[in-house]
Amino acid sequence: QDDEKVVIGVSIPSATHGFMGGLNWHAQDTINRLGEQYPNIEFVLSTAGDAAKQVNDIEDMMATRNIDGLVVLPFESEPLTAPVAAVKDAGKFVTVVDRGLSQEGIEDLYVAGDNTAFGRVAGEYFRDNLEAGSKVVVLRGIPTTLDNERVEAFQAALEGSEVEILDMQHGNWNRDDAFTVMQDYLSKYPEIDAVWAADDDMAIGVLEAISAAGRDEEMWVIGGAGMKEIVQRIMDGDPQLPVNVTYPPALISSAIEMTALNFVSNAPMTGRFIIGSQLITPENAENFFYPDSPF
Amino acid sequence: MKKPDLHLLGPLVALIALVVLGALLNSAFLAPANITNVLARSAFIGIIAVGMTFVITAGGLDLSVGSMAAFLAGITIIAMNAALPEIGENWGTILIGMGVAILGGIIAGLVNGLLITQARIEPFIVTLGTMGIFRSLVTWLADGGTLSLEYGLRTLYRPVYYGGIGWITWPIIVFAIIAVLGEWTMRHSRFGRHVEAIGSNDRVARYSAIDVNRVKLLTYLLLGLLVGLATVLYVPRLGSASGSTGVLWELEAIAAVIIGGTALKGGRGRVWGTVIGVLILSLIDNILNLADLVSPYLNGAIQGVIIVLAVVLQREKRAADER
Amino acid sequence: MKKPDLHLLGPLVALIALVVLGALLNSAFLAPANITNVLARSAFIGIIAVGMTFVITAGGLDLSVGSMAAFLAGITIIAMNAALPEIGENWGTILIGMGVAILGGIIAGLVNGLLITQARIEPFIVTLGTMGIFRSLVTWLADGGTLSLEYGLRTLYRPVYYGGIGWITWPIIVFAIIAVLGEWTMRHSRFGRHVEAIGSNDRVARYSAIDVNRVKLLTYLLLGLLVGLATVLYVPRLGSASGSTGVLWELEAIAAVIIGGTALKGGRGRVWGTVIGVLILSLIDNILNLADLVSPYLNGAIQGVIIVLAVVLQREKRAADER
Amino acid sequence: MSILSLQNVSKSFGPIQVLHNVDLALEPGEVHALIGENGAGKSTIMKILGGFLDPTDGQIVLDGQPVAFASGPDAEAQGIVVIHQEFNLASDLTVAANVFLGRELGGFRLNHAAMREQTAALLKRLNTTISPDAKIGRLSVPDRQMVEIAKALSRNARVLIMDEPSAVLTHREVGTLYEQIDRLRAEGVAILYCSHRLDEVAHLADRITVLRDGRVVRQALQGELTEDGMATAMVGRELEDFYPPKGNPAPEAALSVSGLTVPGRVHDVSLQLRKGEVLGIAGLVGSGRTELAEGLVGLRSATGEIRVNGKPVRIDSLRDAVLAGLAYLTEDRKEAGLLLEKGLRVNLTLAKLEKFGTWRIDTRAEDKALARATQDFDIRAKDSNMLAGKLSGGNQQKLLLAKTMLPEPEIIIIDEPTRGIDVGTKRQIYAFIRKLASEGRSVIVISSEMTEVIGLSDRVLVMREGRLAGEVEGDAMTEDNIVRLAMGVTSDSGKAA
Ligand SMILES: Nc1ncnc2c1ncn2[C@@H]1O[C@H](COP(=O)(O)OP(=O)(O)OP(=O)(O)O)[C@@H](O)[C@H]1O
Ligand SMILES: Nc1ncnc2c1ncn2[C@@H]1O[C@H](COP(=O)(O)OP(=O)(O)OP(=O)(O)O)[C@@H](O)[C@H]1O
Ligand SMILES: [Mg+2]
Ligand SMILES: [Mg+2]
Repeated sequence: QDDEKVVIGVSIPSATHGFMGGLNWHAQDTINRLGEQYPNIEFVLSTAGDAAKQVNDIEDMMATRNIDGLVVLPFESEPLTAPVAAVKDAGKFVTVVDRGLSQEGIEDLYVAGDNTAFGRVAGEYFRDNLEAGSKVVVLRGIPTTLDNERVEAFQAALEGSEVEILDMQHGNWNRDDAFTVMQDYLSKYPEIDAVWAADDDMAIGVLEAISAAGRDEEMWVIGGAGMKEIVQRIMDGDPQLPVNVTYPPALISSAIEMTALNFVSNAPMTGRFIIGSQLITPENAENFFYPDSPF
Repeated sequence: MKKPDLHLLGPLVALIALVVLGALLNSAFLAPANITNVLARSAFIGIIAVGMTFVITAGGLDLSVGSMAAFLAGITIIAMNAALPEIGENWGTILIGMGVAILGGIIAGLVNGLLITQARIEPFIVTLGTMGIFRSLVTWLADGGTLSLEYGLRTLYRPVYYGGIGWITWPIIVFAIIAVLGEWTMRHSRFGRHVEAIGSNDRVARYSAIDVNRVKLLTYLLLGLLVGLATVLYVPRLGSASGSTGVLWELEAIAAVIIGGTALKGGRGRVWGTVIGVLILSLIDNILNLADLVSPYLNGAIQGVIIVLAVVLQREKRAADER
Repeated sequence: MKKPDLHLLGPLVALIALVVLGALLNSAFLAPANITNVLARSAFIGIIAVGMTFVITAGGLDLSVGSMAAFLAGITIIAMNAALPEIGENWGTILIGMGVAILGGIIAGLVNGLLITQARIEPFIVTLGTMGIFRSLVTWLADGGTLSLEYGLRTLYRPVYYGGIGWITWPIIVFAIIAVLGEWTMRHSRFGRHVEAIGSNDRVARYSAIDVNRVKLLTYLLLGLLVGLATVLYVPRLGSASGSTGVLWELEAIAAVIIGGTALKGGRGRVWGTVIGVLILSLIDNILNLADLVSPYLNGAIQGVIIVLAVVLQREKRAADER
Repeated sequence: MSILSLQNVSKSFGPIQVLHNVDLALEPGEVHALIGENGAGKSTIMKILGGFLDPTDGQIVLDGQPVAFASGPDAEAQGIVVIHQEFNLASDLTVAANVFLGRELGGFRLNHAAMREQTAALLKRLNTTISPDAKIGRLSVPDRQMVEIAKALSRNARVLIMDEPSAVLTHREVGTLYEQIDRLRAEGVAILYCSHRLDEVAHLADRITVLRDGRVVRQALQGELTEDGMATAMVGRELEDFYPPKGNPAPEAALSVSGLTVPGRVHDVSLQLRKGEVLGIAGLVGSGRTELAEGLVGLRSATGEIRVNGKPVRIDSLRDAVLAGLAYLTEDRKEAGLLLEKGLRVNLTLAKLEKFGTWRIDTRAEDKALARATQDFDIRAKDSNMLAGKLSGGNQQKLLLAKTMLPEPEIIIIDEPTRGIDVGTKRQIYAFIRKLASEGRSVIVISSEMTEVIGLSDRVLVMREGRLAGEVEGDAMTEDNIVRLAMGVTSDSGKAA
């Protein structure tokens, strides 16, 4: 082992909603663990509220922290592409997480969830478990490309089935917004058979709105990303929450860990790792339950 | 009292126009369930906006209320979860939580108020600072995630948001009481008079033996208290708090106050107007959700247009004043 | 000019304290590369904040600048992509884009200004409305996603942000020029004088044959123009625009103005102060990245504390002002 | 031929008519005085002439042609300059910036040096030491008035309209003002001058118009009207003795102050105020009288010992002072006295709301108090729901007096009690002050009107440069003695100053 310090920068969006909160937690947890395990690796973590701030953070890491590797979860793909490419051009090891850059081949390592699969798996469940003529409402996230991908895949999966999507509004991956939107859906539509909330934070708000309206029996809800409370309820066999679709925030851990390994072991860590979205069912829910994570 | 106040009439007309629009767009709009929903949802911002009316009327501003609400919700939940093993799953624990929210609100208001009156820093800067601080603290307390109330407590606490007297749920009742008390205080109490006097010209107030700093401090305290009260009603709704709770509530509260005819520069407070402003803002959201519009991406634009239009209605008066 | 202006001195001391702190925390802080980074990224908010100084000094406010920047970036990109097949991958296309940004900015400023001066609606409400409108429009144009500049154009355009004269990149140069021109205009031009007079007392200004509405309108126009200019520099940096571009820029710009010693109620404009305010805000971010702090969740709190502290430094003076 | 005239002009604010068929003509090289009771319509006439108000009826004639001014600045472009009764200065700007506001010198770049120089020259001509770079907000009320005058002089007027320019000035500055008026008259400027100081009118005016309740009741040439004649014409009846007889103060002190110091403004002032006494304080502008009073009542931080009825009291804020039975009437009625955008009722009771209910403010009781005050102080408000800012200047002063008296203080400090008040009402106010004293209360009157201090007070203190320069009593209370103390000259030989 040589004594040379290795600095790895980790740049992720800040914890503005549940999923990102979980991701932040996993990132810090991993950094703390690896910091102890490999004393010669130093980590620099920064969180950004928008794309411009994230570019600032990466610039600062390059200019003042002298990083050797960068793990980045781009806030948005397009604006981060050129700055990350600049890091790569400076000879650093680059790991991109979750949201791909808009240009291929920049990163050494790519670790991501699968947004299309996320929407498709949910869509398929709806198609397979609803009768013809069933009515569905959708809560979308913050308007972004990845939300578009998910929703398009969901719609594509439903295509040809007799399931009708009544409405799609933005709940912004926020409990309160989802609560409001769902309350208004319930006022507007006398008949709803199922809800795709696309995110477990929104699912929580949706469930409250449904139970306040006393229509629990009428519809079930599918969220996403595997929040522990939701997984718990699936384990308990809650009929309102039959399944969930994974999009694990823990993927950041894998990315950081593999990046660290690239520096401490001799095996080069490059390539693409796509962590597909799986269906959490009451049978397999235990495997997706992380009681310590805040998410 | 004798002649209609155009500053109130304008927003009122806008409100009525919105109600008519809503009823035309969707018959479910006037159903009791929808009305209950809209009113109960308005309660948080409404209660806060009543407090904000006093702060703004006295020539101040508070940008921190949204973050403060998130922070208070966070510590309330932590306190209740902590008290649970000791006290058990009963109203005692919930009362402790309520106490923490209210007391925390008063202390938070005190901090803002003291920095503004004693350290003499612009309210904008002080509350921009505390906005960041409260928001960070709740995110940190929640470890970036969500603080959730224990399931049993939540079930016990739930009726505080969802229960009530028939259709009229507790948040609506509390909001109504606060609005009436607020209007009364602004119109008929010494404190209200002093608040208007300070906002109108604080030098004259000082020369009239009014303790300007004390009154200003009290407006921030009152606002803090009301944010605490709003939190007491908010927590039972979803039983959780996170870094994204209460985002932009400050903007909504301030907008409601100004739509209601209170002057941003102070000196003229209209609590009724604020209530109308809050209802207008809630109704816009509700109507946009109920109606099928071109594209949900444009919701914000329609919202913007309606806000501006609502205020155009109270403009005539001002124009005539000028020369 | 003769005696030091405490309103400027306060923020200046805060700025110097931050620089010292940064240098202590990390030796790379004073490296040219870092300084270039910090200055260049201050440029967007900086250019906007100079315009905001005029608006606020004249007693106005503009909450729409962040959304306006996002919207302008959006239409600029659309325009350039549309012109590409016709004109080709050359500076002609880029100039068209720049023209769209600047012209769009002027028109957007005109809309705000006309609503405020002609329709006589509170600036807070008008710009809250247009804030929602611009934000929605860009989201809608991008179909909820991101608008991106064609790759080739981006490569051609990039040097406008990253290039320059040695260490001094174009954004720094433009920001410096705007700051100097802004300060000159505020101090030495008739327009600046009238802006201060209107913010101080608009009746007096009217009685002095100043066309109050015209001057106010011009401040919003100027701000729109500067937002357009900031956009011209922003687009080559990220090459894209989306619904999340420029979020909260308005708050940052207003904070910079007020930290710099300009009064929120108008009448006293300090362009140098604004520049210092912008640098303070950028440095806080930069310093937070230099060192490993307790928890990134607390960044916001540290930021808040520093902002308040920076302003405490200019407080003494104000206390003495009182009469 | 007259330059500017009103022909058969009437003016109404809403349903209330304040001017009735007024005719008035201004001749070049003549000072035309406009006098009348508070609320008679003088300021309204001046605003109409200056283009700030439109007449409801009748005509304005300029150089023989009927005109309709679009705005004040429009009239000013034609050489008609107005010094308003209320200040028109932007308080965040400097003196020089205000003087040249809207007509800044310089081309592309403002010529600061020239503006500063010309302002300095103007101010010098007015014998003041105000710096052209001072911020208006930091100037005292009289200084601001001097800036207003300088601003008007800088405009090269053909017609100069002055609405009570001397009300807030002291003796010495009034002298400078007269010099300037004489110079302008000689240059052929037409001057319309409004004042409640009838001696001034007698001295200055070539022609006098007397207004009563919005109607012209008398026009006269110089010498045709004595001061008494003017007063009678204004009020419509004979006025009796002007100053009430002096009182008989008790020997014990109601208020005793020793070593009062307001840092940088007032140094080591000690004084005694007896029960039932009216104590005058005289001095030049800037001699620190206002600061002394404000330090005494806790509006400025001050050190020193204060005893009320022999008991030491601590006064850190105006509230403490009020609790100790003191009241202070400010000289700055626009910015420290009244809420101009609020109604009369709110203003009247602002300092003593406790009196109108513990919890709920009893508006009926307030209305009653307003009705009483309107009567006691002869406040001429055509509509009791109007805003304080819409009252005529003198009536605002009366409202302020009523407001200050409402808490029924034992010790009253009145800074410039009759600023802008007509002769008739002045008499009432003097009688009122004397009545307070005879009821055993004590009054300090700070006044720049020499005759007033002398006529009203039992004893006069004179201040100079923040210190007590001396005290005069009984027969020694003469204008001569007071001026000498105020200027710091002891023998007759120094009088040249
Ligand atoms: N804008 C206004 N709205 C309503 N009434 C007004 C307005 N301006 C003046 N008035 C009324 O018109 C009358 C005449 O006022 P004006 O100011 O001309 O009196 P004045 O002769 O100048 O008195 P003073 O000696 O007190 O200055 C008063 O009764 C006043 O209240
Ligand atoms: N806040 C301040 N900053 C700077 N100078 C001030 C301030 N307040 C007062 N002064 C100056 O102090 C001096 C005293 O003013 P002031 O008018 O109070 O004295 P005065 O004796 O009461 O005169 P008068 O009653 O005739 O106005 C003036 O020269 C004034 O310009
Ligand atoms: Mg008058
Ligand atoms: Mg004085």
